[in-house]
Amino acid sequence: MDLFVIPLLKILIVLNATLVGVTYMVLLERKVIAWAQSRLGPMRVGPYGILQPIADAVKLMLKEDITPARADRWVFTAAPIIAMVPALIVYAVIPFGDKATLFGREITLYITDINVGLLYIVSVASVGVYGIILAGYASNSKYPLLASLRASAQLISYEVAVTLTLVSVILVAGSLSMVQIVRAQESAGWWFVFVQPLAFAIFFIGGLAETNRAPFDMPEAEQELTGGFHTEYSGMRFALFFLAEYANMIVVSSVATTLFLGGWLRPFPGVSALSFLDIIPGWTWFLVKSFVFLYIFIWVRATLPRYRYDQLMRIGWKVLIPLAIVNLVVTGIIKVMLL
Amino acid sequence: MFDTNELVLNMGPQHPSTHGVLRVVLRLDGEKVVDADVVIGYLHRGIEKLSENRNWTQIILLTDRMDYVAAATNNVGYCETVEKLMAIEVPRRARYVRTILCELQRIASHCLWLGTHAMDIGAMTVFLYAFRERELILDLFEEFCGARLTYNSMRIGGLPQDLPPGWDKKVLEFCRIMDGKLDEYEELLTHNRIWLERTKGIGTLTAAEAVDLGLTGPPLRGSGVPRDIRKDEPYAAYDEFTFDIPIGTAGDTYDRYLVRLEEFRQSLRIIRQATEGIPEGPIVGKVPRLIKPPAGETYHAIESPKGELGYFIVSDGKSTNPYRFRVRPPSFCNLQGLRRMVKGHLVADVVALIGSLDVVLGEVDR
Amino acid sequence: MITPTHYMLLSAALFIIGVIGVMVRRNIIIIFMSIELILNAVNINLVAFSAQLHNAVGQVFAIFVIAVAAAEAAVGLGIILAFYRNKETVNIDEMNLMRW
Amino acid sequence: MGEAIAFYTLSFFILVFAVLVVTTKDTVHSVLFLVLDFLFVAALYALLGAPFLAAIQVLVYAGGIVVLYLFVVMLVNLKRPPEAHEDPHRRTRFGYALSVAVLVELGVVAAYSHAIPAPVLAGARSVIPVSGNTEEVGWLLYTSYLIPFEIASMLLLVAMIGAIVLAKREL
Repeated sequence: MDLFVIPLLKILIVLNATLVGVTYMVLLERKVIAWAQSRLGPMRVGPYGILQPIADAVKLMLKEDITPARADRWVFTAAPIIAMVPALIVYAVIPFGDKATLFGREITLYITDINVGLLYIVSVASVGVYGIILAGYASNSKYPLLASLRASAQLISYEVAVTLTLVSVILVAGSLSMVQIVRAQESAGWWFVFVQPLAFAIFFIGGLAETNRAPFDMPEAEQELTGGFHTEYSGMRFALFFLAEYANMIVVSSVATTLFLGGWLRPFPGVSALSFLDIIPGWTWFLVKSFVFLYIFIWVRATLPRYRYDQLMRIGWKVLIPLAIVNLVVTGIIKVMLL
Repeated sequence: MFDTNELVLNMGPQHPSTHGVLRVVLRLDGEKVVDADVVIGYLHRGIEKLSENRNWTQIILLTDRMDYVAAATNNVGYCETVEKLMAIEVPRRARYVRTILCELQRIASHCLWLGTHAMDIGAMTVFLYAFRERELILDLFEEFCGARLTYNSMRIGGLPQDLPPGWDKKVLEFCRIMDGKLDEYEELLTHNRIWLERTKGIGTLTAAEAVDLGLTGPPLRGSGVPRDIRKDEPYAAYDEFTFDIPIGTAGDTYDRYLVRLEEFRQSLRIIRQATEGIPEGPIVGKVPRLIKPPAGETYHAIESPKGELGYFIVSDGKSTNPYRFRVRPPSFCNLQGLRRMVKGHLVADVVALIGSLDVVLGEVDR
Repeated sequence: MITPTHYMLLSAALFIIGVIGVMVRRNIIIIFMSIELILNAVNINLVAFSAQLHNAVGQVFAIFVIAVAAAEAAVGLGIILAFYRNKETVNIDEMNLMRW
Repeated sequence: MGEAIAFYTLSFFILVFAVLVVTTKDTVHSVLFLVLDFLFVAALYALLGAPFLAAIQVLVYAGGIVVLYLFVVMLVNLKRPPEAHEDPHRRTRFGYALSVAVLVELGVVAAYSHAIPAPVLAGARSVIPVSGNTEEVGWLLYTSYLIPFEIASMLLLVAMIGAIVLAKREL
């Protein structure tokens, strides 16, 4: 029972919650951008358009699924799946909360806590690149090919910077396990964003680039590459790419919440004067923090123009990676000298 | 990129940022543009030839369809050319109204340019902001002539009808609103680091190059050449107002952007002066019942939002339609600069440069 | 009960598949990938013994093997590209000149 | 029992995908099978109690090296099939024969070692003052194997510079 049923139930709940969250993320994005642009956004389907994601899903499922005539049929079909799966299995190690008692049974609010949790996230995320590269290759079309070359170069470059910031967090926390990192913040008494502000900034910028979000969204720059790597996709396969992108956004914000914003901890866990906030369950804090992060993602998109490809690479290699290395070295020196 | 082969990329005619049906055949080395071939003609409707079979008043309607985002300017240019051919004196009130309409149209056209240009570079919010203000102008036009896009708002010798009552108040109110909105656009773009990186040093043209390529309007002024027909060869009532001609220094995309933004302000200045000083009087001059200009030819140019919009008309003096009708479209001439500008830049810059030239394909192909 | 012998046999089979790839295929990219298979076969052995002996040294060696594989892939693919640019082929039978 | 099922399943997939890597005509498909193969090898590492190495395998091999392969395959877009030309002096059968001989040899070695089980070296673990797979590997890397580690990093640096020199058209 405890070995199989509860983990299976957890997986089921997390997967479904993620997919629903992703579809509503799309609605949230449309709404927030609409408000930023003094519009209303979707209003027709349901009150204030809250049923819009369902209508979108139905529409995408019923659409004709086109495979271009000279596409590589197998790879073309596999690419969206390859993009979607890593985005979903990352949730296995994300701690949404500490423990909860449900029907007299104590349940941990994460699917599993493995020793190499952070490394697992990084490695699984690195497999997600394949979806984009293969989509561009298999479409047998020039715009997707250009976009997939851009995307893979971008993802691989920014992965370096992001991973280096993660290493400095690991140095501070002394563990690769996501749960242990949160516990380290609990015992330290403050969130790691105050310990590692530079790492947080680099992680945020790198996260924007890793998820192909504005201002680094040139792999899918509609104005330049007519939609990027998924130009030739339609119907449900396009929807999978779309969902994967938003699922990745949620992953990035969850990881940022866990590593830098104290996961399920309340603000300032070290200050006992704020302990009245403990009534609020941990998972609520987690969701609120992730939501704030996601909101910033959307806000940035509504505000900023797009970088150019070479400028993006310059920022990645000449600014973020050196900064991340300096941050790592300084963290190491402080850790060895002072602590 | 490693590949030595050049990639030939067909940008358009169906592409989200070629502003209609422009086709640019790019030869790419990686993402760098080695050469570009601009292919036009997808929107050719034969307006010039068609005009030779229409009478003089019917042509006004055709000129609407050239630069369809600045139809009033086209109307004014055409009517003034015919008036010049027939030597008709236009009443002062009509000339004032023409000036107001032209400048409103310039703001509307620049709004569209700003929105799409910013959209091409990825700033999607500016697009909707700019279109929101363009809507106010379209409302003003709708009140004046009943149409929102193709106005047919001019007649040879004057105006089709007088201004609706209270219209001038609304224009002044619009000027007040627009002042604040311009600051809003500037806040989003002018000092934005990403915007600066995307536009500075992109598609730089020196003054000599710009003149050689035959550019006019903001692309020419962005390169530092103070050429503006409103000042150099005043038409309508421009000689009665004070305004400045903004010019750029570097001649890059950013300078062209700054020039157009300053033109917004100068246009508002002209509109204010004109609306406040609008004289009473007739709106149509002495026009014969049948418009039939004497034999001869004439060329008359005005400053459209895109540049020098010139009409060359030949009349044989016998028929009620022109013998030859030719337009010098600013978009067409400015587009010639594209090939020179995109060389050595990246694909992403191509869309920025097309936006920066502000071409309307309806006018390029006619 | 799975003994190290099982892992050794698996590793030997993987190794041989890699060797056959190197010997039989003429596409140099496939040959490179076969070499990666061989390296993986070696790694499986190292890790299996590391587990058997309760000693992490085998894993350390596997990490070195991965590092060497990365270096090899980078340089090797660089050579392939340089070669392809000059001769428009990746067929190893056509690579019969020491210089060009 | 569970271990046996896992082992045989993983081995089956590892070998099948390895065969597909070597035999597939389309190079891109071959690269994809290679990724799958590496993922299953990573799973095998996890089964062997080496989760750190499993993660490294996915991160470096699947997420790094094979992407490089894919890049090259996409850049080298061939106008004619890469195996069109065959050297008449090539001895494919000899290659097969040699491979089978090596396989037999390795099988014999494995069977021999099965007959004489290796002694379990206990006590090697007690040198390491940390517990946990990642910590053990890290400890060994930065103490006993520090010099090889540094040499490996130099090797990577050299390879990086070499690759740049080779691939760049003009320096």
